[in-house]
Amino acid sequence: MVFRQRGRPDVRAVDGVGFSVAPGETVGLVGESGCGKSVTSLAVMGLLPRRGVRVEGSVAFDGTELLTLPPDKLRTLRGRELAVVFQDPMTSLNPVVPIGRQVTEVLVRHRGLNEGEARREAGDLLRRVGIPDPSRRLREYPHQLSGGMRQRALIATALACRPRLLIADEPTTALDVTIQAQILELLKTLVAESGTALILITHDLGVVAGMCDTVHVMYAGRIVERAPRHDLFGAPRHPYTGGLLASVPRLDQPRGTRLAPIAGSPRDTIAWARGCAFAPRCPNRVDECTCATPELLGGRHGLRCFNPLRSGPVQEVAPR
Amino acid sequence: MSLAQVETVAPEETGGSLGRDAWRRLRRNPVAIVGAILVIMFVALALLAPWLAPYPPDKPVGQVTPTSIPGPSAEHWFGLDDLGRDEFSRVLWGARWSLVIGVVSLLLGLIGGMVLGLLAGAFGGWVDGLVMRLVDIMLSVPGLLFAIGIAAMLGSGLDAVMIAIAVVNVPIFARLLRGQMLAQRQSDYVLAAKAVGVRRRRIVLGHVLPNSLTPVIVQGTLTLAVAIVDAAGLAFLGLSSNDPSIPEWGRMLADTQRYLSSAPLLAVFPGLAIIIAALGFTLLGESLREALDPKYRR
Amino acid sequence: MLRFVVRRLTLLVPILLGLSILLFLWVRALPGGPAEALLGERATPEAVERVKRLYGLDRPWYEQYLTWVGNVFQGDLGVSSRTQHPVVEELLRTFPATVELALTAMIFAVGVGVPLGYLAARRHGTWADHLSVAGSLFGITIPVFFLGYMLKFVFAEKLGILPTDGRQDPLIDAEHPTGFYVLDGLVTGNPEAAWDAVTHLILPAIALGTIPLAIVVRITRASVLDVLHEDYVRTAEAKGLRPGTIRGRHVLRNALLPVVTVVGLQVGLLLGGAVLTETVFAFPGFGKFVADSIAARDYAVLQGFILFTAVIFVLVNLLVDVTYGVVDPRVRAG
Amino acid sequence: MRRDGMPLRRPAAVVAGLALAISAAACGGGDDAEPGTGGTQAAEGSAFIFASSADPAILDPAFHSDGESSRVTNQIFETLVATEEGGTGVVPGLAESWKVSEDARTYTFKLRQGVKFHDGEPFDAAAVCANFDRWYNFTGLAQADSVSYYWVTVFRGFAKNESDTLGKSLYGGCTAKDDGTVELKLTEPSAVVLSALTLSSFAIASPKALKDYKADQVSGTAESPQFTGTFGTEHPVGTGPFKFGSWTRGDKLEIVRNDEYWGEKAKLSRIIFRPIEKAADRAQALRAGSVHAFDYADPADLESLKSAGVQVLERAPFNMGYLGFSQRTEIMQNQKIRQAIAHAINRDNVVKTKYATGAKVANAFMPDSLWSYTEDFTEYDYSVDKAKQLIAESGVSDPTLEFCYPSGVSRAYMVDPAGNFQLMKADLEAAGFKVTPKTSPWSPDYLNTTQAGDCPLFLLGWNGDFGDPDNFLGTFFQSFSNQWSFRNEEIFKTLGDAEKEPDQAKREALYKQANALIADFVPGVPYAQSPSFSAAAKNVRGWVPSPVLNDKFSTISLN
Amino acid sequence: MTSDGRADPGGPPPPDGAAASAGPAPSNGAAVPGEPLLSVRGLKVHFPIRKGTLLQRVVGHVRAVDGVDLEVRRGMTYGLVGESGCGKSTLGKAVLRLVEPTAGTVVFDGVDLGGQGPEPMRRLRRNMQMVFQDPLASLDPRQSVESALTEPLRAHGFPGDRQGRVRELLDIVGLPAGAAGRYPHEFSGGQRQRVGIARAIALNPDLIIADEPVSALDVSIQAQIVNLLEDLQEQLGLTYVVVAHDLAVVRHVSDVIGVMYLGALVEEAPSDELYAEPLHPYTIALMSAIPIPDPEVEERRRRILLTGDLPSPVDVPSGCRFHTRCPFRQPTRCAEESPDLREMRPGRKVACHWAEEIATGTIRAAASAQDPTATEVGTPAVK
Repeated sequence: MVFRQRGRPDVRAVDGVGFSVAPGETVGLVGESGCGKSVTSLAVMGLLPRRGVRVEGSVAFDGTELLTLPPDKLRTLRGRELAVVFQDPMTSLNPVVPIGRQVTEVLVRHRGLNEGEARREAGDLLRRVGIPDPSRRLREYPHQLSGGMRQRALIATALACRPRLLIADEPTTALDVTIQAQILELLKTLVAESGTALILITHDLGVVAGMCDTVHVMYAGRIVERAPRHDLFGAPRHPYTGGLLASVPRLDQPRGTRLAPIAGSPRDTIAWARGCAFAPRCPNRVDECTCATPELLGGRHGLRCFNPLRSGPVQEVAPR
Repeated sequence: MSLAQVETVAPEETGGSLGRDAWRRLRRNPVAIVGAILVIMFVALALLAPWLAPYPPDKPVGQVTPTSIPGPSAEHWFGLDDLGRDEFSRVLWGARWSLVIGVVSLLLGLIGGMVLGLLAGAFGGWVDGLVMRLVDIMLSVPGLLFAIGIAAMLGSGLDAVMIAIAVVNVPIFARLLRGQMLAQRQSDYVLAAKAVGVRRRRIVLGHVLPNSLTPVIVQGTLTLAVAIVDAAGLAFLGLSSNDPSIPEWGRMLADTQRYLSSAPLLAVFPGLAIIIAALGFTLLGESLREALDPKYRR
Repeated sequence: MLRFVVRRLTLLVPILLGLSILLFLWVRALPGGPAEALLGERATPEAVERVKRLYGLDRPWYEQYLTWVGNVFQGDLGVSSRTQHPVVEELLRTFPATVELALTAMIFAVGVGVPLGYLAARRHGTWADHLSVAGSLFGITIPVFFLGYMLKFVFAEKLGILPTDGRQDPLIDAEHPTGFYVLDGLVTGNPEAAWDAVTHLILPAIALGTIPLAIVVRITRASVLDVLHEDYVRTAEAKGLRPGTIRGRHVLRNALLPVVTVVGLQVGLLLGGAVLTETVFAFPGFGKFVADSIAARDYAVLQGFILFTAVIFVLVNLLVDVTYGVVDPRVRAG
Repeated sequence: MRRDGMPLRRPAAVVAGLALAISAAACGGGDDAEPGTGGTQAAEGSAFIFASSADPAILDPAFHSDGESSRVTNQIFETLVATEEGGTGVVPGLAESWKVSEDARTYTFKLRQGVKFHDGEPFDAAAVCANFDRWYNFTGLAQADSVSYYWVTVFRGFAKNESDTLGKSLYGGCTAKDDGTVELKLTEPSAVVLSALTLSSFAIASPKALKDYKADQVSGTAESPQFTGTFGTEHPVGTGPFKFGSWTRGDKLEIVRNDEYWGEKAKLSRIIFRPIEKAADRAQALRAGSVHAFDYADPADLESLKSAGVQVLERAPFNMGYLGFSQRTEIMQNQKIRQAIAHAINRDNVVKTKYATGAKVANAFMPDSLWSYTEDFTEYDYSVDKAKQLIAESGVSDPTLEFCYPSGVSRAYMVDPAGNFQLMKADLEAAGFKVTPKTSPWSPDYLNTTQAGDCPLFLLGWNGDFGDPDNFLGTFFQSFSNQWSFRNEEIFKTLGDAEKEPDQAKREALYKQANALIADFVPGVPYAQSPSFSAAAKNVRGWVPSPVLNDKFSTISLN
Repeated sequence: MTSDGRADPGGPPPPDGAAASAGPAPSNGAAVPGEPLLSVRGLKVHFPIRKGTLLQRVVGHVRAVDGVDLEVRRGMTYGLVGESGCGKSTLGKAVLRLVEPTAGTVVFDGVDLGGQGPEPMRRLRRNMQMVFQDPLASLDPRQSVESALTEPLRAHGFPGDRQGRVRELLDIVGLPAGAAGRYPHEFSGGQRQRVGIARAIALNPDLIIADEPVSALDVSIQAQIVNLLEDLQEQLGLTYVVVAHDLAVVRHVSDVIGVMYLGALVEEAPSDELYAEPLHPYTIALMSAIPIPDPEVEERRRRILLTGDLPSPVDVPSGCRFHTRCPFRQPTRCAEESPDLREMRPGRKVACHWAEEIATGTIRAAASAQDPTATEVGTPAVK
């Protein structure tokens, strides 16, 4: 599976993002709010509004080009082959439709089950994601469930048709840590069981560290660093990645070390066309950064930087 | 001396207060511009009517009979009315009266609603309960019926009409303001003000009230439109000024119903005037709402 | 649900109590007071005394109030000084017509308004959107009676395709067991009468329904726009559901919740608007009766009708809340 | 005959009036085949749809005094003597002939034979006397002049008067000489009773039905009487060419042909009265073809009606509109001021602007068509200068007048009161008066306030009940009334003498004298007399509008 | 507050040395006991739940804060941590009497706040300030930064050059002087929070309660604010109560940490010790649940998954409030007996009957909890 896509809304929310996911692999997409990671997932699913947004590039799913697929064809893929779990379980479930119906509608739509079969299957699914007393829960409405339960229900729905790819967009951000741990564990287990490929989108480096095989770090709509997780956390090359890691207090590190924040705010960017968007905040900034656009270069450990951090073998970066 | 590194404040294209921000949004909205033009036109005509009107509005200037009411001509742009008065002058003066009706009834309603809303919103508790019950009661009677009742109580006259329209608006403003104030009172910045030791009165008047006024302003603009249209409805039911020679659009429109077959244009001019003025305020109000209410910002 | 209804009904008590006191005081605040209102301003002192004794107006006001409320509970709202019939009788006679008209107007407003509002939201920012928004704003600003006359002039007089006035062609002999003429036509096996009643309803319903229509369009549009941005709609899309399912189950079912509330609130507006519309179309209903009573200073009618309207209005809102409870599980639980 | 200061107690008492000519102007547009006229739907069957302006008050003739009621009861009931078709002469009705005694106190009627009430009861002398006895013996509320207005007006009192305002009854008894002969006795001589008996209120109803349906049950108050029996609402039983059919208030009232009628049967099988309040709406309904006819067309609609091919029928004026003064306030006691007002008003303009063709300026408090009318009195021409001069002479500086006009009413003599008011206000202001407007609904407020004399200036008018100057001048000025609030013994005496004077020539002279006195005194300014208009679809034939509104619809057919 | 040697409100911020008089620099690792500035005893905040239409009967209480004792020493940072709904924010506000406590006493600098009327309380507020979670919501959108900063000065009759003080405050929190004329919506989240902090320090308070000061901010900004808070403490000798759900942040800034669960403190410890050896089962689970941005650590970790959801604060479980989800739950005592917050060893307080046994490993976490998540998904509760 290869995704190459670039979305071009009026503001280039996402630009030249490319990555691939293999079956059974978990890929992480990390970045701060507004870096375009969610837009990417929506573009892959074909869920961006048609008006006002232009998506260019290619999303190849198992050989099928998704971006040019007619809407009804795409609809038969969505939910069955491609599934997604969104950030906020409180708002991702329709408040006026019982949980059961929201699970069964996928089964009825994609697996052609009748209502009765779908209900039984839905009960099984809820049980599998760890919802106690599923037959009662099926009749209940979202507001009667806790946040964790709702996210479980959403995961159950997403996995109902055993999709080949699951996109989890900040699946635990709205949840408490102890619930987050439950959900992450659940996702990990389910993905492992079914061999589903997982794209995990998050701003939390800790979550990625525990879950992903490969990690893509995004900044201002572009991937700035891409690496297997051990490489990335062990030897971050991009100043942004390094800055992120250094600015977050770690529970396992001794207290008293002063945090090293990244200067400025994510709003302080320059257009990629005129250089590196991160340049205004970058401690490693060199002259080149503000006059040429860095390309994403490198193989397993890709990097978009003219002056990366010291550790590790530095790839030669050619100006555009 | 600096304790932390200094950040630069990014020069934003949005600058200034929230009001200026809204103003910018408003200026970009064609609906708002159309509305503003209509409103400005209306207000200008209202203010300048004595100088613009070519004839007196209440004196016959030509002979008419019930079956021959002259239509528009070079002398009389809108023709004559059923008493031989210059219709154009009357419509011009009508803007003045409609503005008076709209503004006075709006202000009265606003004052009443603000007093009630402020009482409820500032004190809460049983005051709030009492005020809100009163508001519920007032709202349980359909506006027009309510206005009719009030007007009947006050006797005929334009002041009765204005008060009636105002009273109908009182519960609307009261509820709006109270709801806003309650919402604002829950907000963090009020808590923050309390936390820094700002006095209660200053919190209510300096923070809660100003921030609650936005929807009230919007509602006020819309109410001007409603007041003008409602005044026409009341005039149709015979509730209007004692002096029928006052060129008030609602009355003019209501009174010309009997000439619909013989001189239909007589109804058209005041009718269009009402629609245009009300449309102006409605468009302006709606775009104000969109400009000020984050919920409408898309 | 039953408890909810009971609770809401008890909530009615203070409102109606307060309203009844206000209405009671209102009649007393009328120029000249109730006796003079009954007799006219030129009543002789003896006549005033006589009427006062007859109606117990010489007793303390709270006693009078209690008597009045007692009478109201027994269905006695006094006598119309204009028609000289009991107000309750007039109410029962004229109300079905207005209900029929208001329902038709509401069907018109919702039936046209919801699809239009949905369309506007789906086509957000296009000319169709602007047109429906501008049109709905325009609809709010036309004086109802003016619109009524225009409709009548064009469709009844010039085109001659619809009747100008009344509820039923006088030539049609129809029985009216329920007072709802369309229904009557159907139950008495007189489809011609039913159809005729429908044709009589069309123009007044359009005139009366225009403001609600405008409001429904705008609320629907805003609400659908809101819902379209909701996560669960995106989730539904992500599930690959058919567009029809998404529209019906996920978008409209949520988007219509505020519309339900607004429709309930419009009932008051419709009853008020009926005063104008029915007068324009000589439609023998509640509103026309009120309008005629205003001209004749018939305060017993106004008093009774306002009280009755308030009860209806509050009950309709209760109904709306119950409906809300049915369609919105969150409310049901609360 | 009428109590002092009782102009037009009931709003719609626009009845009766000894009429003059009627020009039944069948002026239909003949050839043009415009759409909708005469309505396709309305032409079906032989039902005739008449747009009335309101529901009847009550269908018991004894209790009604409004035109909407009498228009219907005129078809169901009949009177002993009738008015000639299209005219005002007294012709046989249920009585084939009658004889008046020398002293004008005994009236003997020979009744028509073989007449039956709709309920099958025979019409005979006993039935007639039963009706008279019923009226004479009214008690309680039924004595209120708001209930039995015409009995009180014509016969003055009851067997047992329950109010001081009632006088000794003129009625002296009714005797059934035999089945076919009735003898009516009066307590005083009267020359008016015979024509008064043409009033629809003195129609003869079935005594059995009156009893069965509890016609005499009246409750409520005098101001707001309630008829609890069903005679007047569901079972009005008379002898007329039409029988009561059904009545859905606010919607329609239907009467159907009486196939047992003694005379020429009605041409229409049924007539439907449909209330449409506003004249413009009635005109529209007629133009759209959903009704066949209506009364009181607005002058503004006449052209559009004619051009739509509708027949417009004119009833000659038997009315006058005036601007009244109440001399309760000091300023109105000033004759110069009154004269100034008379000169200030441009009456000609008012009549031209607001009245239909055929309307005339009125100069006296009676129509110029009534006998004894003369132009031999002071006339006040329109002159702003004279008005200003008179104001200057009056010694009143900055004269301010409170001016009342009614809302919610339109009469032939006052089509658009607010319009008249505005024109007069402009005129008065031009002459230097300041005008304070005051308005109230016609009934009850306006009538009450004007009658109480609370309005220094007010707009009123009068439709004649009888073709006698007394019905105008006597009504207004025979004695003190609050409405006018003046005492002018000379005028009072002249009118009093005129009423009692048996000699016609002397009476005429007295009324001429009274007119001159009144004109000099200026108690008000008469300004308009106007015909009224009825309209009928092109295919309506045989409608002969009665000048006294005693229209018989039995002669109408649809072509 | 010149008595203890700190700067006049109008004066320039004191030199570094001045802070020392208020106690040793707090960032030196372990807590150094100073005099207690804030002392909370048996604090309860119960919100009544009303029902009924006419008579608003109270049918129950949300026990948001349900009997909390704590003591904060001058110059220290006390961290309050817990999951959403545990009552930590309410506790913070109740301490400042921004929410009226239902029971208990709050003694601040020797003054019992409970007995203060509105006006004395208002005056006391100059010494105790709050920093809010959402910097946008906590600033009046119609108020310029200057106005927001002068407001506390005006409220407490600050003498002298208010505009100068505003410039000074902006400088202290690292904002340019030009920011004074701007409005909240024109700033980024981090900048807004700086404004919020500037407002809080405007009156040179002794105590600042920071309610989730960084959780609404982007990751890369959080560190800036954390550093700013630390710097300010050092410079101004502030005492902090930091309320947050992010244990890593809390541990970073705090000297002492209190862990809250369902309205009560379940453990209190010096922050270094807490990570090294959490004693309460809830703390243990919380620690194990927090992901650490290091694959090596993540792979090695034992993760203790809690079962089920947080019970409602309306129905607080009987006995130990944590027993419904506790992986170490014992058949005795836990369900019946409510454990006190007891001092197990100096500086270490814990509210667990079995803390010693758990610490020594005598009691191990249950392999299978009640929650089917753990069992049916095939994930052991302890990994």
